[in-house]
Amino acid sequence: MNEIERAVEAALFAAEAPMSADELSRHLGGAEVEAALEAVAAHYAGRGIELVKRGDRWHFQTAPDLAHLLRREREDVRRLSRAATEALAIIAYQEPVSRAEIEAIRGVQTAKGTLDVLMEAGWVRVAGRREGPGRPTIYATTPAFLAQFGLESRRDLPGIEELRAAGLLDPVEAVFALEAEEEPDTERDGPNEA
Amino acid sequence: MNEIERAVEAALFAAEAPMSADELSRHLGGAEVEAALEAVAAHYAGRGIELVKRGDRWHFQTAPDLAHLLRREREDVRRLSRAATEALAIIAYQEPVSRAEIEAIRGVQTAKGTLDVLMEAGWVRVAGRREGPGRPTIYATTPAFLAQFGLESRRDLPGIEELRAAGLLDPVEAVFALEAEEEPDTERDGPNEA
Amino acid sequence: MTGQDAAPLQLVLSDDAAWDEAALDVPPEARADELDTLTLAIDGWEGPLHLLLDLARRQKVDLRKISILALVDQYLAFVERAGAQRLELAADYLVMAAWLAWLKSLLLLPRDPEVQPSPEELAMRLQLRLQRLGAMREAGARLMARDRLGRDVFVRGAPEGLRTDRQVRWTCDLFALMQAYGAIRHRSQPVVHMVRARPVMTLESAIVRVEALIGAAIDWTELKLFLPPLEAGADPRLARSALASSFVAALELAKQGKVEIAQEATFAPLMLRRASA
Repeated sequence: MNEIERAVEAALFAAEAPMSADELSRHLGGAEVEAALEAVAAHYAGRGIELVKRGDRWHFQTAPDLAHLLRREREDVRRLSRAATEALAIIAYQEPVSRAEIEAIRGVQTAKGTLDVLMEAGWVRVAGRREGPGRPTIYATTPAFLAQFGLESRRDLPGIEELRAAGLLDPVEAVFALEAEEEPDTERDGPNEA
Repeated sequence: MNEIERAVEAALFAAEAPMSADELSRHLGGAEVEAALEAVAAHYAGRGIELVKRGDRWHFQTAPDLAHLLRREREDVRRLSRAATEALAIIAYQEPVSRAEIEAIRGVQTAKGTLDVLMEAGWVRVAGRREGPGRPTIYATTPAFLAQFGLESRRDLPGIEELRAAGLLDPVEAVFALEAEEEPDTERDGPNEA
Repeated sequence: MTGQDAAPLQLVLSDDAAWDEAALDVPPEARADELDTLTLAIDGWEGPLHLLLDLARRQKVDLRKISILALVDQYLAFVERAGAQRLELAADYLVMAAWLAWLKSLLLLPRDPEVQPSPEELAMRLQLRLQRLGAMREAGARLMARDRLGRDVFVRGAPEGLRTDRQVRWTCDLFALMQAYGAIRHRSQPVVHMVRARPVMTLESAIVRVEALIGAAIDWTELKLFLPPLEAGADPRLARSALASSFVAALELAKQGKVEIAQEATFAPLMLRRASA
């Protein structure tokens, strides 16, 4: 590798934009750079980087087959938040629903980001707009949702009775019923009579 | 040139900041990169650009002997005041040191801005506090310091071994403790006070 | 004293930037050679220790072999001349001058074993301080003279950049989904208060009943007898309700002047009869 080649290599490496042979030559005090450019380009052929000519300007770039290295994807596994899980449950049981309906059922405001997360996860999709005032966007589940939860179809979602049997419905009432059995009548009636 | 070497070359070429072998390996999907780094570094020896290790991070840079060709009109490098240069040298050669220790060596108070300049440049960082009276903040150099001055590690600091052998890098505290023990206040204050 | 004493005194109050230009990349020794005239660069010296170091360098010997006495003389001469030029010296220069004068006297006078540490040791320590500062100044200059990134060596001008795209993979299981739905169902269930129908005698019906019955009774009659008869198996609470309502009905009728009420003692039976008027 001769001195002009070294200079060409270094100058193009440090350059902030592609350079033509003329510019390069001026930068290197008028040296004859054409041969050096060809030599350096030949040297890099097949390496991880290459010297290429675009139009009449030269620059270094990553070898095209390694371009995927420049962007690497990293996967973070994260558990769905409670709000997002609730929204997903509502969509799953009552689809298609609008955001306002989800909020009405949940009894709390649902952040825009919550639905975004569900769509990013690939479990919920926009299913058009509901005809009616404001034509709100409505949401439904996707095949990926069924796959994630091991369901053949939405009909496989446990019904209300099954949820009740599993103790997942109205857990607070269940506790009350238990107490009612044990308590004498008079005391229990007290607060109930209005 | 094998595929890992190609990948290492491409990734370090494209990187916007120096990378450690670990970072590089993570980016390349866990590949074993140490041998490839050495091979690539060896390949570039004597070329117009070189692969260098600064601290535990690697980066490509132009060969130092081409500086005269590449030096630009606008200088990126900040000129340090003499006070800042001395403070930087003291921190680099004797890290970690407190401000009081820097002042003890220089015999003058260190203006607030002096250390700020070094930290703003990214060459010096706060390295915690020293256990002991007053728990003073202590300072040390950064990886960017090594990169800026072309040092593979602090062991490469010019003359550091000779200075250490001559006892000139002994902890200032020890010297002070000695003086404090042996000298009455008035005598000691003379040269120390700024 | 050295020959430099004879040199014309020139005062330069240089600014910091000018100092940088002169000092940074040039080893201090080289600079000392150039200085034939004593230049007082107060700003450059920063403090007495820097001035002492500069004076020491003029001796052109290894800092370890420096003559402390000569150094003291040079320093004192400097302070003296600065005073003669009515130059305001910072207090620490004068403190150092006093200390050096004292040190000089110790070094010259017959040894007093009482003085600890010995003057030689004090001189050695001053020397060590000068060596340390000198070493750090040189180290700084050598650092600055290295091949510096962005000045002598350059990184890639336009790196493509490495990007790590974070992709979040969300997880959730069926149980969590069911649990969530159960929680919503529970939360959103409308709250209903059931009021159980209870056998009661209303105030209105009690008034009608008492008023009808009182017409027939001229004598005092106990309130209890106005109550409707209790059927077998009837809720005992109906009787309590009838009693309460009938009592209030009696009060109401008394207010209207239709009945009179009497009670002989506390908790004695309440007696009613038609008002005489």
